[in-house]
Amino acid sequence: MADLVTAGIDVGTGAVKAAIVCSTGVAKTTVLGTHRERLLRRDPGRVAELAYERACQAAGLTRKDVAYVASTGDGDAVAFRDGHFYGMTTHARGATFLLPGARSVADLGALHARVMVIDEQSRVRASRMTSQCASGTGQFIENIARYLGIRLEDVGPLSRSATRAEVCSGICAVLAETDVINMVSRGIPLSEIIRGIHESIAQRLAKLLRMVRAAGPVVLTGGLAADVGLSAEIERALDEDGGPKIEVAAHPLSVQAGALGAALWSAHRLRRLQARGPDAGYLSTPT
Amino acid sequence: MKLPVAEASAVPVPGETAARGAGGGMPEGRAQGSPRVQKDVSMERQKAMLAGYFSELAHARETGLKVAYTFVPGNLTELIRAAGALGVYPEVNALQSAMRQKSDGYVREAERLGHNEDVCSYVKCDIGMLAAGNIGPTGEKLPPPDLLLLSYTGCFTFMKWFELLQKEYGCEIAMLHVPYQADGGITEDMRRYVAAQLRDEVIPKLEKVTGKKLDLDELSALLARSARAEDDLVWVLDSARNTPSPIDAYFGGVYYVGPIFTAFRGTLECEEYYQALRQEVAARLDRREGPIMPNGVLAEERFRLVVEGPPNWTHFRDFWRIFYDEGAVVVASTYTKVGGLYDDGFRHGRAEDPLLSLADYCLGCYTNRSLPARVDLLASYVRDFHADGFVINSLKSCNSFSVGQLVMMREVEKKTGVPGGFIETDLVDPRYYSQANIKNRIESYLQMIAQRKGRA
Amino acid sequence: MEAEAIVRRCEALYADLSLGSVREWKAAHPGRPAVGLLPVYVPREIVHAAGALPVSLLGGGDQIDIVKGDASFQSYICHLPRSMVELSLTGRLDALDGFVFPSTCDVIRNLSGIFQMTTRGKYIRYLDLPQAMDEGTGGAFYRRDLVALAAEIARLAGREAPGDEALAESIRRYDRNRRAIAALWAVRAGAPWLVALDETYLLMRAGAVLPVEAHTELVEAYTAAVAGRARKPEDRIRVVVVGAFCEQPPLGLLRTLERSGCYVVDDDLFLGARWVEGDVLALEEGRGSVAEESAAPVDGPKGGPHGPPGSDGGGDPYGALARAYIGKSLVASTRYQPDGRRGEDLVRRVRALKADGVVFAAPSFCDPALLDQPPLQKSLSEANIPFITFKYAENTGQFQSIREQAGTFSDSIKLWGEA
Amino acid sequence: MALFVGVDLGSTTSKAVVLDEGERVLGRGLTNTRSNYDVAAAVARVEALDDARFTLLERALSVGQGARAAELIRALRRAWVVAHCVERLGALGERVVELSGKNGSGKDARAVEQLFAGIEADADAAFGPLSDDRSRFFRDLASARFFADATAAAQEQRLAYDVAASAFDQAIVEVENGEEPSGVDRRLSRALDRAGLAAADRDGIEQAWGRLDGALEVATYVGTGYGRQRLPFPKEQIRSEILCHGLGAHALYPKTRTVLDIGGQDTKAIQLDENGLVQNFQMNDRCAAGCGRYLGYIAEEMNLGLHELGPLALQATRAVKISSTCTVFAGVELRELLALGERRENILLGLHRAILLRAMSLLSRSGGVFEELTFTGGVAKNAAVVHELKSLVAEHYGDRTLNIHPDSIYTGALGAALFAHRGGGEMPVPARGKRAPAIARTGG
Ligand SMILES: Nc1ncnc2c1ncn2[C@@H]1O[C@H](COP(=O)(O)OP(=O)(O)O)[C@@H](O)[C@H]1O
Ligand SMILES: Nc1ncnc2c1ncn2[C@@H]1O[C@H](COP(=O)(O)OP(=O)(O)O)[C@@H](O)[C@H]1O
Ligand code: SF4
Ligand code: SF4
Ligand code: SF4
Repeated sequence: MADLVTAGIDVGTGAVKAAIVCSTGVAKTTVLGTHRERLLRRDPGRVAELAYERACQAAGLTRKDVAYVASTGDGDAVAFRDGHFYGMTTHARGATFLLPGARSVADLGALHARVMVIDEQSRVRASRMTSQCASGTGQFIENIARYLGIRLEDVGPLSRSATRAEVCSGICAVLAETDVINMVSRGIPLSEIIRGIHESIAQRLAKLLRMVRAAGPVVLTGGLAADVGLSAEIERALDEDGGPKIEVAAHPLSVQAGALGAALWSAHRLRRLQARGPDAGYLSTPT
Repeated sequence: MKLPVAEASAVPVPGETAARGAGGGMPEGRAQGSPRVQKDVSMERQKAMLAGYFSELAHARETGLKVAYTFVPGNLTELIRAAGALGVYPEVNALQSAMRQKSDGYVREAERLGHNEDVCSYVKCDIGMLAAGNIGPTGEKLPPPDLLLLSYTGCFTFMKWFELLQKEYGCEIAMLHVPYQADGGITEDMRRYVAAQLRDEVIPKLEKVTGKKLDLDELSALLARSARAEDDLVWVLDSARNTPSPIDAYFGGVYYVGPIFTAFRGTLECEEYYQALRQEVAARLDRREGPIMPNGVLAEERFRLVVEGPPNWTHFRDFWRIFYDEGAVVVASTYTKVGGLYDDGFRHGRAEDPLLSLADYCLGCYTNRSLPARVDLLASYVRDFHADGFVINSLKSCNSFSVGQLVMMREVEKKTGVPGGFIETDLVDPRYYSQANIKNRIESYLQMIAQRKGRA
Repeated sequence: MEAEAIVRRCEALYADLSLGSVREWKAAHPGRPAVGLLPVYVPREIVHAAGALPVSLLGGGDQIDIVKGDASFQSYICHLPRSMVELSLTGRLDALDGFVFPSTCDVIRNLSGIFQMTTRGKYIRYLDLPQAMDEGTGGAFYRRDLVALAAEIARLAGREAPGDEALAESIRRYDRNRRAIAALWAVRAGAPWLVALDETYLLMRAGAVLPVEAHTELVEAYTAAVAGRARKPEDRIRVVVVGAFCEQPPLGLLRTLERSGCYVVDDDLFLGARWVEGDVLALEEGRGSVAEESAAPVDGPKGGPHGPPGSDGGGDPYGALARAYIGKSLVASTRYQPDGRRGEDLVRRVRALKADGVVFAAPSFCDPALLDQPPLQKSLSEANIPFITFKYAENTGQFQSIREQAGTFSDSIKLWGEA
Repeated sequence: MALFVGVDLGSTTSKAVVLDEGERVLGRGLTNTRSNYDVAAAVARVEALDDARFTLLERALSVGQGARAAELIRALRRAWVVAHCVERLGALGERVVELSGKNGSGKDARAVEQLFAGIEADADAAFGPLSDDRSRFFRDLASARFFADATAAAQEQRLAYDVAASAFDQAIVEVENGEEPSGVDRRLSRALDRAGLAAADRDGIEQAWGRLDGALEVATYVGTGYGRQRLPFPKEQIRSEILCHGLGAHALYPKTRTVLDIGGQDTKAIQLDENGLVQNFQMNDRCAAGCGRYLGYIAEEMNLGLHELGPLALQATRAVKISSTCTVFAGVELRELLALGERRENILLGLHRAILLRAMSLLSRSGGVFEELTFTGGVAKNAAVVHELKSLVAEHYGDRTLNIHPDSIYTGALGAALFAHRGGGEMPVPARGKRAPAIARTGG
């Protein structure tokens, strides 16, 4: 089979991720380059351009070298895409690529959390998403971090350094901000506050994972996968809830899982298209 | 439905049980450092009664007694007893779990099993408790039901709750459909429908599981005993018409209705409990003493309030404290009428036939009343008990109580000219209780009432 | 008529929150009342026979600003009662002379009290549908209540209570309507690409306000018209939608579902219109009436499903409606259903329709729908049938997460299904 | 002279009002509430007292100088503000440079240093205009300017945007929470330096100032607001926001019968009697959807200043229907609608309308809208909200007078100050300068 170079662009609510892969069939797929560009209140369309450009640079390629570009997430922002895949489909694919034994995926983004149970072919067997209320998501952690003046990268280590957690009521993301202010005013150390927030988010996620009857190992994907404080709390919440043991794992490229998945599906799709002619009608079409 | 209370095991002493459950509630929600909780003498007595009962239940298997699970509102305890079985009240178990800070874990467990965060937390607490081994409030295991007596009275969730339990236990289930008093009264047709179901559905199933024929005379005797306890309870609740009131008819009231709304209806113990309670309250009244609150006898009655809606159980004492600190006494509450409402003169055994008496009782309980009827009742409490205000504690869990409470508030305001206060909590899910928030509202409300009183 | 034209007509009826068509009907039928029926099920035959126009009310959808409604309900109560109160207090329900509130759930129950207090001078009726699923007790109680209901509505219309013949005639008309709908459902199950979910839904919704005869015609015309559509099947999965029987999802949500790769071959949207399976009167062949006296306190003859054959042979239409309720209702979340039969029923339905999976779509805070989910999902899992779950409100405006979920669901079934 | 001070410690902004014995407003102070309530309350109080000093100073000077006094004082006030900002900017710059060096490279640190030098040189433009529709918070002014400059620098590849941005976010919190106003006299001399007044004017001011200071004596403080429990006042000196907003609104408009207050995290509907006593009130429930913070998120999402939202929304041709007012999801809804091709202005108007719909529900819960309605709280500054409120009130309640005071954000603090005066003068003055711990840190 000929080598195929494909790209995936994952447009989230917090950042755009772009990944470029080269595949010769699933087994020999290599990642050529990735890039994550935070939106930071910029136009997603322009950030997508930028992220793609940077990923190409990282891969040492130009846009001409890429045979197929697929979007995922908020795909409408990607004007230059060739196709689109749904978010959970791509995260599942990305997760199995990063950790071939993955049986469940928890995608933790800026405004949503979703969990999936997958099979060895990365097919999604069951899934759940958090609902309309944004209590306890990445954006929430980001706001709190900004409010407290902590760098996002320091959030995880800070949480790990705490010896106890300050319980946070965790109903409304906005009111919780006030809770946090109250805590600071009471002189509670930041590390314990952050740990408390992690604990409450982790418990929600553990609940979601149990609801879909997740099995291990669970791969964390999305931006929050980089938060070691959260992943440790998730593992602990799962240990303590009395359910069957589940391992939790993250990969340095976890944040790119959606983009990788989209790139991988692109190769699959392209081969199908090449094999079947233009009328495949096979994968979901862009919406 | 939710119900009363004397904690069967240790009464949670703030500080002692303040050990945090896994992540529940706001930290400032726990009252701090009060050394000893003050209690009525009757409360100790009730505690002993409950402990004895749960032990009886734990040994039901050995003693061969059959067990019927059923609900508190309009409960058929005398019938269960007359059939020779023991009653278990999942709502009471749930609230007991909450008072012992266990409900948080149970609710979470049920949610993990797929139950939605939107639905009644009593159900989830019960399901969670079941999953955790069905350990009752005294630490002894509860027996599984031989019969689920689904007295469908005033709450839709009851039906789903027992359907779920039946799937779990695969035991007998008897449905008793109690029609709603939509037009503010009980018709002959409703009574007969309920009595017919008792005769054709409930009694045969009870007899089937116990293997014994029901003795109607025994039932009548039990009902007569209930009626005497009912008289004393009514006297106690009415004592709050005095100023100062010798009782708190909400926070204290939930204890007072404990025996009669649950397993003890119709027993001698129950009758004696209410005699003793009446004497205790009469003595306080003679001394012109206020109610005993967790922090001691209330020194000055600054506000007289009526409360609608059940309390929050996970932070019961903290919740009470907010009122206590402001000198607010609850002089009447609707929650102490969920098990049965005696205001219109209903007493057991007055009907021409024991089954009709049971039917009247089921049909009459508070949540089976229409909204306009509930408004009238609240307005009459505000007037008759000389209240300065009324507070609605709206529960996220409970559609039966909560839907329409905002409209009720406006209607009661219109009828009485007294403004209402509105707070929101939950029964046994600590995540929906915020001490700071509730305190803010109650304080603001009472400051407003004080301003109005000051001018008058 | 062309299918598209029919759908446009239905959509106009759907969008008219002020019930213009009901006003027109009343103008054309002086002196005759219109009665609003809340979800889920009220026997419209009774209203029809009593001379009134039955109008099913299903909330306000996503096109109404809620002010007074939100003033009346806390945030943890479903959306339907808010829009009902809003519609009522803003005069949009003025064309109605009365309201019937069935015993669907505690929300609808308490809403009846709110209407008692806020809509003075109108007929407000609570209909306590029996939960004792036995003809002798529940059936008899219900039959007596139906007789009373018919008499009360007839009084609104200034008429005598409808006799058996009048009611039987009304039932026959609704039986015809049920048959027309069943035929449409057969098309959905057999060739779902010929119809679209939003279309069938709008068609059903037209039945909420139109006289039954007109609605039956419309359904028949649409069913005939779509048969001629030149459409190819697309590669989509077949799903059954469960949980949307009361508060209705917005059209955008229905469209999103299909656009993200699903054919909805069965649903429980506006379930009340399809509540009885089959004909009500056909049931009557050789059946007795529900015994009148059977609920007397201690003795008296017992009726029941195995009661003696009656001599009136279908001459007791009130009893027929009661029996249909007890014995021929769809399995619904608002009815008592012990012994795990809910799960069995759903699995059977999915299999019969050759559906690939189930979409649980319940209104937020809807106790009847949400409390049923765990056992239903357990039954599906045991039968190896996949499902997804989400919540909505009638005014939900964000469909992205639904699109993601439904899209992934369809991907996961079709991508690997053929591999 | 005895002063009466009301402090309103809100969730978003902290306000203070100073009254004299005749209940005339002498001064007002406003600052953003930060993660340290105690500092926020102290800053608001100090600002209000400074403001009172200016009022008195102007009175003193106008005796001799007439109208010119007003001009002088205006210049001085402006210089005062800018000087204060520059002082804070210095501390901020130092810290951002340090952090940028630590997390990024030496190049980043140097670039940041240059940025700050540029802002300082331009301080009069960056911090000077005391226009009412613009945020006057140092945080907002500094960050608006900094982010604009940093974006430009990043474009030219002179700076890693990420590094600078997060260094700024961290530093601003530290600087704000650690803030300790320098002594009054120092502040005066700095302002005088900056104002560049003629020597004679300067002398006159200094003399008048000297006479002033002894005359100022705070008799009583009363606190209110979301964070009132944190104020170092005894219980008798704490009043609920409801009572304070009621009394404040009554003082501004004695015929007020209904008050609507939309703050950062809560919305309140209050009914008053003819004496300003509260008859009934309702607050939003547990969810913060549709409060002022919601507009904050929207403004952030659109990269606009809060004050720009209203005017933009008013350019709409119609209001897009908005279903969810979840504060946190506001941005997503906005983006989804933009993607569907809706005009930005129309969406904005829809968002504003959604807020008002919630407020209308609360008004309805509390009993309705009676003659006259006074709209208070920070959100009353938003023209689109006011516009929608007018039309919704007209639609639901008919013709009603709607009062909006330019100082509506101070209504709660005004009410508190009135309570301070009316509650009698003998209450103890809170211990000054009780400093809260700086943000405690473990680890990083
Ligand atoms: N190093 C990190 N430590 C902690 N959280 C992080 C880190 N990096 C990113 N995040 C979190 O990840 C979120 C963004 O995740 P992402 O998956 O990119 O979101 P989306 O796909 O929704 O845009 C941010 O809100 C942020 O909270
Ligand atoms: N200049 C302005 N233009 C428009 N809105 C403003 C302006 N200033 C403040 N606001 C709004 O006012 C809100 C704060 O109101 P405020 O009454 O101070 O709240 P709180 O008392 O809760 O702190 C902010 O969230 C913001 O939405
Ligand atoms: S509770 Fe908070 S996070 Fe949740 S919907 Fe409301 S505003 Fe949004
Ligand atoms: S909904 Fe209310 S009445 Fe029903 S079980 Fe729950 S708490 Fe009890
Ligand atoms: S949506 Fe559900 S809870 Fe709401 S009224 Fe309908 S059945 Fe009841």
